[in-house]
Order: sequence, then structure tokens, then C-alpha cells
Amino acid sequence: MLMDTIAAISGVNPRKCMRCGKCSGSCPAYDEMEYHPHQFVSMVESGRIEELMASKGIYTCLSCFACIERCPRSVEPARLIEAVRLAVIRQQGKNHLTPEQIPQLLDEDLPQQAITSAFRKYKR
Amino acid sequence: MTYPYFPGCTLKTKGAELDACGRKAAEALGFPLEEIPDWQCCGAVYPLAKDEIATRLSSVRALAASREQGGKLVTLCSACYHVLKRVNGDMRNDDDIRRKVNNYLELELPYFGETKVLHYLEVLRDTVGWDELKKKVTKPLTGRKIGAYYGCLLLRPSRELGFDDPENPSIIEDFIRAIGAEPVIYAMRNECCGGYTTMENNTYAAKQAQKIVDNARNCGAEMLITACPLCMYNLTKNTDGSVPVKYFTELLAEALGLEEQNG
Amino acid sequence: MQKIGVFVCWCGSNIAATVDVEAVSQALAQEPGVVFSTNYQYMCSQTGQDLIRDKIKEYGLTGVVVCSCSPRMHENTFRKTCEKAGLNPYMVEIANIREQCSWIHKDKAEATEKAIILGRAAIAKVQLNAPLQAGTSPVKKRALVIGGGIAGIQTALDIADAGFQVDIVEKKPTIGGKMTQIDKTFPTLDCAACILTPKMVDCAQNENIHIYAYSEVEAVKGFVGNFKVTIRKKARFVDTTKCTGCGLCTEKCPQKKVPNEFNLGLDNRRAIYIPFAQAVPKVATIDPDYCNMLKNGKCGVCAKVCGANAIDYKQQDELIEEEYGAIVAATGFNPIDLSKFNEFGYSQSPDVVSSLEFERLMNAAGPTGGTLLRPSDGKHPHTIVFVQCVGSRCDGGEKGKPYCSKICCMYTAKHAMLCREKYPDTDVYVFYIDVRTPGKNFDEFYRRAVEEYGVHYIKGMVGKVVPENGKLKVQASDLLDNRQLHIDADMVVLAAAIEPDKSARPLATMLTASMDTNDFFTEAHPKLRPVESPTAGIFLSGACQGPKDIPETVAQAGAAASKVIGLLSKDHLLCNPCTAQPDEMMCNGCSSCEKVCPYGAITYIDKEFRGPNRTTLLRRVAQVNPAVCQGCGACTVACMSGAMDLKGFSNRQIMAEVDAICK
Amino acid sequence: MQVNKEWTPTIVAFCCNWCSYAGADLSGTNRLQYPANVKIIRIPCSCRLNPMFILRAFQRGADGVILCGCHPGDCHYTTGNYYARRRMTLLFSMLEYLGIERERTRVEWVSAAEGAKFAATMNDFVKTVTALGENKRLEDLRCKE
Amino acid sequence: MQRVKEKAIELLRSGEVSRVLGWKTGEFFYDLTPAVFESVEEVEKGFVFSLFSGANLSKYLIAESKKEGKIAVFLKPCDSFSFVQLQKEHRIKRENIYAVGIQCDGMCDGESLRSAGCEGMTGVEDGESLTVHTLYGDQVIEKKEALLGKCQTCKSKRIVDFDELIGQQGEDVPSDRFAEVAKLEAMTPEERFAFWRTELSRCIRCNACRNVCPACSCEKCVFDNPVSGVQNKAVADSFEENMFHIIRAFHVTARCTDCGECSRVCPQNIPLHLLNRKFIKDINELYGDYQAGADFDSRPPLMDFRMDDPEPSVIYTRGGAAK
Repeated sequence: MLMDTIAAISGVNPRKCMRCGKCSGSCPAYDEMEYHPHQFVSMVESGRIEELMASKGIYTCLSCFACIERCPRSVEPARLIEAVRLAVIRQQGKNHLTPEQIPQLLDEDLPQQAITSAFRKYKR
Repeated sequence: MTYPYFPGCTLKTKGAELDACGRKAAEALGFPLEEIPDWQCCGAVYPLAKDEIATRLSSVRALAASREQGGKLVTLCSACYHVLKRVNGDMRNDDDIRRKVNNYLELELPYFGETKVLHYLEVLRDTVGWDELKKKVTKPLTGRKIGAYYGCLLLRPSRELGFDDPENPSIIEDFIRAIGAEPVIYAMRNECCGGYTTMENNTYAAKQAQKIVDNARNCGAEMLITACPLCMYNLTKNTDGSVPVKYFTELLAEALGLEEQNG
Repeated sequence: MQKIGVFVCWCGSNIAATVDVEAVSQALAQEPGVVFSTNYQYMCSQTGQDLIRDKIKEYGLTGVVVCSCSPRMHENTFRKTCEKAGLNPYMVEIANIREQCSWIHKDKAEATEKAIILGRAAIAKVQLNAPLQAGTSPVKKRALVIGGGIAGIQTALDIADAGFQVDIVEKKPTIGGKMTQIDKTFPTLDCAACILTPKMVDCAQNENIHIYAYSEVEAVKGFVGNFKVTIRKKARFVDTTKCTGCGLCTEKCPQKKVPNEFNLGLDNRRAIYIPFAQAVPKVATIDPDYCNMLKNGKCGVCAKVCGANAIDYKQQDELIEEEYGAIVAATGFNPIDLSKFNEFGYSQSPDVVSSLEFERLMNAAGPTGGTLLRPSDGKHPHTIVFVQCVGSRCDGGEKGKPYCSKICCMYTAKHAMLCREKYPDTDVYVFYIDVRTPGKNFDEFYRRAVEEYGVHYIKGMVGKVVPENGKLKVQASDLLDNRQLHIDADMVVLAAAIEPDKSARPLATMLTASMDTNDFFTEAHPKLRPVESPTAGIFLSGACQGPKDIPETVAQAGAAASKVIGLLSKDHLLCNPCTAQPDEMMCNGCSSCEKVCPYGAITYIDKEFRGPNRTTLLRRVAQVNPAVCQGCGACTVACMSGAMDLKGFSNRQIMAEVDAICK
Repeated sequence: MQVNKEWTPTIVAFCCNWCSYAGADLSGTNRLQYPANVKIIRIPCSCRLNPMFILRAFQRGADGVILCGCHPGDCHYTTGNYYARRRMTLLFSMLEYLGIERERTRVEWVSAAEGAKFAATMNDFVKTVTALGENKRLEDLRCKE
Repeated sequence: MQRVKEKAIELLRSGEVSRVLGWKTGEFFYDLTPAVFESVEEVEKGFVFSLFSGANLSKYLIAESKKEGKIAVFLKPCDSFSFVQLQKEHRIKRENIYAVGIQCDGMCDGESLRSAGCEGMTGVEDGESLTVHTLYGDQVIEKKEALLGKCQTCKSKRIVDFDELIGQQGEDVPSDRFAEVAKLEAMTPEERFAFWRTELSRCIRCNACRNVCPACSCEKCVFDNPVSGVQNKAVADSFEENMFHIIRAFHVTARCTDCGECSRVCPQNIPLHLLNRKFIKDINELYGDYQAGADFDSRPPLMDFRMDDPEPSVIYTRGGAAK
């Protein structure tokens, strides 16, 4: 069930993965995640999605698309991470960031882009 | 010829002077930009989810509006470019998204991704031409060693954006040459600076940004230029400041001698 | 009207269990032209065949219909049976009532009805069958091998050994191919030059072999047994009959800044050059892109120093026409262009090299004289990172190749091992996705690299290489340790995917040989005919058919040679009798058929016909060469007037089947 | 012998000798069922299929005609199916233009290894044609009402 | 117009050619037929080039060019496409032909004038508008209303191949010749079927379309050939009857230059050109624009392919002929 949701949101077929690890070799946020990009792919494939949903790593993906660009098999791990994150939001209505937290994080030069993107990525 | 222009949230507010430089330079180079009416923020993040429609709507509105105004839409910000171009691609190639968005928007004429999304740099390269730009430069930045910082959003995923070679881009280097300076090529120029997490996880964003600045400096860069306001912020605020970071339009305005008028 | 015999086979219970064979043979007995109809347990058995033979004689049958298994199984069997009984073998038709009837239907009534209809269609067709005779065509006893690498060399030597004439066409100034650039060969680590150069010399000395070096195939006409090939011998600006290969010119030439392709541009050569010491033929060649004399008429040093008076600045390309009975494609491979893989920094740092470049850096005849030095600063590297599968096993897109390049795992193990052996102070890392070592002594070799030589094999992939401060910062994943690695390396070696040589595609077009989407030549059958192209008379040798290492290439080269020898030892070839045939009275001479013929089997002649009032008319009409025609039938549909028809599958025959099936 | 009282369509399947006919044999070898109203005619290559054969079949009462050949790029004769593809595309388009249901004609590429695809294709095609009912239209084309 | 006749006389008189292929007067002034003239006298007596010289002469060259001596032929732009197509198919001997290109701004015939409202015609004066002399007095009508169907959708004023030109060389002109096809495509299958049934049911198999068509010039037509399997004399087999026009259209696919002669000569006024144009339109849309006879070296689309050609299923999904 959950696997179908992830597949529908992401449009990614994790079976295309050949376990080369180039995504994890490319990822700039690797050390910030407890599950790494290649694990996202294999865990989605084996159905361990709840564990991923509980992980903080889904909020550390930078959406830099290096994994998508360099994947030799066109698997697009970043889409899977995004899909898991959305699954969390849609299932539990859980927000990682609340509007109340924002003011204390702001500095006066911070571009709007940062705020908008933070809301898009971390809250609904 | 006048181009429809999408300024985006940041350049409209915090980055207003970067936007002003860009517009002035465009005017001077013969492609005046005209802000499209009633635009809304693109969302700053491309909705990766295939089943999300709402987050695509504002982009489609802007794209559909420019369809009527010559079929091109110019942006100055990498993020806007990224979002608009990919949403446009969805409208062209993804039947499901196209159908849902069109049903929702109820435009007079359904939108099929006809508009061509252009980054300002692409207009410089393809419409103005580097040689022509070189001729228009009155104050060449001779002797300055400048590193181009591309970041992520301009280049990746190349299959959808097709902006430049994602691993060995050259457009900003060509730009640097055209304004009389010397480009410094360094490998981290297309690595992520972590800008999106600058609020969330500042330590991390700082670490990543510093790595990039170090690599650029070690390769001989005395200055970095970017096409993304968020990258610019992150590389300026969250590093040791050893290499100044500018927006490319600032240097363009300077090279064209438009700075004084700017005040 | 034919006299037709119908033989319905039970195939034990395979047919009889689902089809009422008695009802079928009875129903078919009522069809027009059928004079005899029966059924039997096993038609293909000796007794069954005898039954057919006896009935042909007894009833004077002129046509036979066998309702049995697929014609792909026993059409030939029954044809031979009939031939033995004196009936033309092409007067047999098979109704496939097993694979396409009894095996796919459960309802006996339904299956029986269908079997009867299939039988009727076969009877309707046989009514219109005509006896066919296979023609013959002579065989020119000379072979052409295109490509002078190890594949071409071995094929040529084997053909020559059997006593046939064979020509090698090689586009480079010397034969030898990629193997000349390789240092050592896995898994035995013997020196490539030591085993290859004697073969090159054998080629040059064998009186049955003629080498056209610095030449290319320009055009191919004809068909199996009778190819006519035009070869362009490019101008070397050196008279090869006079040049002694002394090399004095190559030392005196003032143009010193020509990238040396033999060393992959890692050093320079002169504008007049001999690629390497053991080149065959060992003669000098002037590079017209760099020679000052050829470019602006100012120089002439080589002509002055040449004692043999061999320099000829006026030399022109020469076109040679030859006839061959068989052609072998041995066009080989090249590593892919790595500039698209700049995440590894290939175009940003000279210290990021391809494996073939690394091969030259290790080779005693290479630019560094065999000492491993970094191209950037000539220093000895202490940490070397090897990356495997660069551009191999990629999913579509123009960036990489979908296939495994097959040889990289082994040569990377070899490189890693040699590094550790020669320079024990180096750290060597190999990033792999899978290590593939299916070959005799291959896995043992790879394990030695790990166990005895201490090469660090890491399952994972490099994501980014950042050149900085004279180092290459390698960021990679270690999947088994589940961590990201950061290595400061001195050199990075990329195992680039291999692709077919660019000359292969235009050559395939000339040969009308088929290719796959990756531009590898397609074999006639992937398992059972691996060294033949589907186009008759064209054979495949070496990596032009798919990635291969040296032992495999040599084995395939020998196999291709044996196929060629088999062909050339025949005086005549038997042709397929089901060929196209034009009715000259109806032919418009419009060339439509010629345009769709994949074999060039159709030509036109002007022929005299009787016109009205005793006049004669000259009309252009099509001629089909039955030795070339393979019987596809494309021309028959392109032909508007219906003049072109296919023997054995004629318009009327197929229409008769259609009519029989549609009631 | 009349077996079924109910109407079932007559389907003519033209199969190239090298791929699709072998694919049909394979579906037999694997005992994959498809309806008995499919009758196969063997032709050397899909490019041997003259449009006249299709029209003839329709005119003689066929309710559906399908052509099976090697996958593009895999033709035994290198290029035959590429020509067949253009010819059939144009012919089917013309039949459509004349008002004949386009679902009655089909081209499917079936390799010698695709026995399952062959059976699935035939099952689907028979289903489609059965749903359309009897084919009278081509016969009627020139008959006055 | 007189220049054409003068040219015919000049060519015969100079000995440049021994025969002239042109148009001859019939019973009525608007009733011209193709004819071969062998002498200056014959030309002076019978040769006419007028508003009614619509017939395409190129097909006659198949037989005429194989005869002894050189023949002159007059070709309007649309005829020249057929002329070139026949050369591409090696059907005519170019060296025996002297081709005179004539520029043209549209042709008429008796019927097209009658349908424009003229009765009892005795003569016509050509011009921007036509002055028609009739038994009941003169009548002035717009020329474009009286043009032949094929001229109303003229695709080109270019004369592709000629030895000599009378008038100016022209260019391809924009034409909405596919509009009628598109209209049919937009109908439902039922409507289309009804349309074609009504049209084709009128056919009397007079073979006029086949006989006039420059692309339909087989040495022996499949419909006359017992070996073809489709030939039929008796009505016992209706195959030929039903399929004649479809097979004919398929046989001329990618060879038909859209000269429009089939519809012009059809005594039952069946719009046969709509079958040919459907193929032309499909080819243009699926395989790129192609005009038969427009040049000497392009490869006819049915004798060509691209690896990435659309699959036949494309016709199920293409827009237009919807539902």
C-alpha cells in the first residue's frame, strides 16, 4: 500500500537500481542522514518505508539533484526522498517546521527564497 | 524586442538591486524586460511529486500569460528558472499533470507547455551573443580572476533543463570572458552549497559553503559570481568571507558602465 | 489440377487428443484435387515417411499436404521424403495443426474445425505450387578482412593457412590495432607486444596475405561468393616500395608538435612518422595536417635526408578494385569519449586518465619509458583511485552505454596489481559495482590482486573528483561499510566503456549487414551462428560484434576464419529457390522494387519486345539475381503492376489461403 | 461442421516466418491458449504482406486482420518490417478514413521468444473484434442501400 | 495563348521535333482532347491552347517518347510534376522529348461553366473575369467560380522541368487542398462510411480515372491480369468492384502528384482526389512533407523508412479523426 503511494508520488521504479552507490558517492548531505540515498532506494524496494518516514534524513536532502543527474540507471533517488517526506505530511499532517519557529530563525538579509523554500520543503 | 520577465520573490524584495542591474543591462543590450502582470511566486522548489497540482499552478499561470506575449519567459533567478522550466516540461510531456492543471485553471486556451523558458544568461548567449556583448562592454573587468558558481538549480537535472553540460558547464565562464575578466575553473562550481537548509541546519550549510569557497580560492579565484540569490546569500553569510560573492548582473552592469547611474 | 495427397498426423496423442484426426482426413478428402487422404500415428517416423512415399507412387501425386507439427520442425523432413519419391520438394505444404491448433485449444470440436480449415488452406495453396529448382552461383576464392587488429590478423592467418588468398584492409598506417598499445595481458601478465608482433610479421611474410595498410573500404557491391570491393589506398606521400623504414626522416622532421595518437596524445611525434618500432608495414607516413611542405610548400627536409629517395609529396590516393568470395568485419572498438563524465574531472585535470592512457603510462615504449609518473607534474603518484564502469551499464541516454564492457574488471585488476608490484609504496583503491571475472583463471587473478597485492577493493562508486592543490579529492561511497569516503588521490584512472569503432556503421551499410542499437554488428543467431552476419557471405570477428577480451577475440577470429574457409572451399553455392521473379511482360521498369531490396538483387536491362504493327519496342525491365535474392518479398508489394512475384509465396497462393480461411 | 451456434469472428493473422510464426509456435509449445478463430498464414516477412491480401480477407468475410512481424530493427531481412510499418500505417489510416472501424486492423511486433505476447495479443484482438461484431462494412462499401 | 500554337508550328517547321503533343478541338469549343500533330498543317487546322486545355498530357509520353523521332509537349505547372514523376520512374525517354512549359492561371471546362450558370455557350473570352458568349447573350462571371476543381486548390505555379518556357516561372503557392480531407477526418466513422458509400456506389467502372491517371500507367493493370488474383471480368466476384478505388489509391500512394485528373474525368463526379489526398496528407504528417514529382532525387516515402517512424497504432491516437 505504502509502496504504491510512494511509487505514485515519485514515479520512480526502484527496481532499476543496480546498487552502484553513485548517488551516495555524490551526495553532499550524506553525513547528515541516517539513511543514505542508496538506502532509500533499496528500503523502498523492500518495503521498509515506515522506517524511512521516521527518519530525520528526509529533511536534510538538499534537493541538489546530484543523485538524479549522476545515476547511471535513471532511478532518481531525490524523488523517492521527496515522496517519503510527502507521505509523512499527508499521512500525519506532521510539519517539521511551524510558522512560529520562523521569526527566530530569520536574519535581515535572508532571501525570501529561503523562507518560501523552507515552507515548501518542510511544511505544508 | 521586449521579453516577458518573471522577477521572482527574492529579486523583487531583498535582491531588488540585483534585479535593477539586470533590467538596466538588458535595456542597454537591446532586450528590455517587461514584468508580466499579476505573477505569483513560483514556489522556489520544484514539486517533485507527480501527483501535486496546486504547487504547479502559479508557475503555469505565469507561463500561460507569457504565451500570449511572444511565447518566451525570461528569469534572472536560478530557482525560478528551474521551477518554471520543469513545470513547463511537465505541461508539455506529462498528460496527467497537464489534464489536471488545465481542468483546474480553466484557461481560455488550455496550456500545453508552449512557452519557452529562458534564463537571462541564455538570452545573453543566444540572442545578444558573447561577441556582441564584448563590443558593448565599456569598462572591461581586465585582470580580475573570477570563479563561476553554478550551484544545482541551473544545471540539474540536465535531461529536463538542458541548460549546459551539467558536469562541465561553460556559460558563466563565457560570460566572464565577455566582460573582460578571466574565468577560474574549479571543480566544486556545480556542487550544492546547501542553501535550502540555511534556516534549518545552518552549521551544515556553512560547512558546505566553505568547502566551495576554499576550492575556488585554492584554484585562484578572487571573486565568485552566481545566478541564484540564495546561493549568493549562503556563500556570503556562511563562509569566512575570503572570497567576495557577487550576482552576475552586478558585474554586467559594471562592465557596461551602468553603475554610476545606479548611484 | 493437381493430384493431392493429404496426410494427417496424430503426433501420438499430441494432436489426436484434441483434434479428431479421422474427421479431418475425411473432410479434407472432399476438397477439390484431393485424391487420397489418410491419418497416421507418427508421420515423421520411418513408417510414416514410407507411407507418403508409397502413396505418391501409387496415386501419382503431384502435391502433398501434411497436417502435422510446425513446418519449422519437419518441413525439411517431408520435403526430402517427397524428393526421394521423385516429387519436387517444393510441392509439399504443411498445415500446422499442433503448435497452432491442438496445443492451444481445449475444445475438441473447435480444434477439429480449425484443423480442417488449416488443411483446406494448405490444399488451396498446394494447388498453385510449382516445382522449384535451387540455382547455383560460383565462388570467388579470395577473402577480405576489414580491420587489422588482433581479430583481423588472426582471421587472415587462419584463412591463409588453409591455402586461400586473403587481403587485410587497415585504416591506420600499421596493422596491430589496440593490442599494440597494451602493456601486459591478463591473466598471465605476458607482454602484449611479445605475443602480437610475431603475428604481425607472419602476416607480412605470408604469401597468401596482402596488407592494405592506411586504406579504407570505399564501396562494396555484389553478394556472397561474388563481392566487388573498392579499396581507397590513402596517400602516405612516401613510396612504400622504396622506404626502408630507417626512421631518419622521423628524427629530422622539424615539425615536432604533433600529438602522438599511439600514446593517446600524452606526448608528441613528428609530421612524418612511423607509429612504433614494430610497425607492419614499417614505412614512414606524412601527416598532411601538420606537414609544412604539404601545407605551404616550405620545408622538404625529409626528402633531403631520405637515402632511398622514397618521399613523394605529389602522391595521390589510389583506388583498387578487388573481387572476394567472403568478407570479414573486424573493425574493433574504442574507449568512449570521457568528456561527458566530468564529475570525475577528466577534462579538468591531466591526472585523471583513461585506462588505455594508463596502459601507455605503464608501458616501456610509452611516453614515460615505463615509469609511472603523473602527467601534470611528472611526480610519482602515491595514491591511485580506479573507477570501474565509467559509461558502462548506463540506462539509455547519450551519456553512457547500456551494456557491460566486459574487459574492464580484468584490466583494472591487472593495473592495480602491476602498480602494487612495481611501486609497493602506492595505495591503490578500486571502486566497483560488481567484479565480473568469468574466464579461465580470471577470478583467481582478481583474488590475487586483493589477497597478495593488497589492492583496496571497495564496493561503491565515486561521485565527484575535485582537483585542488595538486591533489584529487575523491568523494565516494563505500556501500558495505555504509559510509562516504574522502580520499586525497594523486591519480584517478577511469575504466571507460568501450564502443564499436565509428567506421563500423557506414561499413555495415555498405555490406548490408545489420547492427544493433549500439552499433555492434548483429550475428545471424546469437547462440548458434555467432560469427556470421545475417547477410550471407559476411562474417564477424572480434569486438565489432560485442565487447571481448583477447582470448575470446582470437577464438572468434578462428571461428570466423573456419566459416570463411568452409565457404571458399565450395566451387558453387546453392541458392534459396523461393526468390522473387518479375513477369517481364508486366514490368514497368519503374525501379520501385530495386529501392526496397535490402540485398541489391535487382537490376534493370533494356529488352526488346514486340510492339503493335510488327514494330519492336525497347523496354526497361527488372532482373532478379536469384543468387542474391533472399526471398523477403518487399519488392512484390512495392511493385504496382504485380509483375514481381515471390516463388513459393505467390500472390495467388496467399490469396488462395485467405479465401480458404475466410470460407 | 458447424460447432458454435453463437457468432464468433473470423480472424486472419499474417505472421512473418522468422519471428512471429516462431512466436506463435512457442505459444503452442507453452500451451498458451487463444481462441480457435485465429488462423495464421505464414509469409516470409512482414514486408510480403500486400494490402490486397488484407482487403481480400475483409471482402471474403474476415472480421479482423492482424499482421505480426519481427520487432523493428530485428528483421531477418534487415529492413522489411520498416517498409511494412509504413505501408500498414497508411493503409489502416485509409480504411479508417473510409469509415471502417480501425480496431479491425492491427500490427503487432512479436519476436520468436514472445510466445506469451503472441497469445495475449490474439486474445485481446479477438476480444476487440468480437465486441465490434460482424464486419459487413467493407463488403457494403460499394453497394447501394 | 496564340504563342503556344506559334511555338508548336515553329518547332515542327525548324525540324527540332517531328511531332507535337497538344490539344485538339472537339465538337464544342470547350471540348478539347489531347492529340498528336505530325505536320504544320495539322497544327494550323486543329491545335488549340485555351482556357479548356486542362488535360494533363504527360501520360501520353510513355508511349510517344518510345517512338522514332523527337516529340514536343506542352506542360502546365501541375502537368510538369507528373512529367518529372514519370521520369523518376524511368517511364519516359527524356531525350526524345522537347518540353515546353506554359504558365497557367487556372483552367475551366464546359461543366464548370455550366455549373457557374452558363447555358448554350458559343464562346468565352479569358481574363480576370470571363465573358461567356451564349445563345442568350453575353454573360460575365468570376473566373475563380468557373475553375476546374483541381485548379481551385492549385498547389504550385512552378514548372519543374522544361526545355523552354512560355510565360514566367512560378513558385509553389499556398493551398488549402487538405481542407476537404480534414473535414472528412473530423466526421464520425459512420458519417464517413455513409459519405463514401454514397460516392463510391455511383461508380460505373468505366475506368476513366485509371486511363487518365499519369501514375496509373502500368504495362498491364492488376485489374486486367488473371495472375494478380484480383482480376475479374464477371460480376461473380465483387472483390474488384468493391476494392478498385482503394487499391488504385494505394498503388499511386506517394506517386500521385495530385494533378486532379481523376476527379476531372469522372463522369459520375466522384471526388476521387480525396482518396489520393488522404494518403498525401498522412505522408506529410507522419513522414515529413513530400510532393511527388517535385524533384528528381528524393526517395518516395513508401520506398523509404526511418528507424523511428511512428507505429501503425499512431492512427488510433492521432487527433482529428477522433472518437
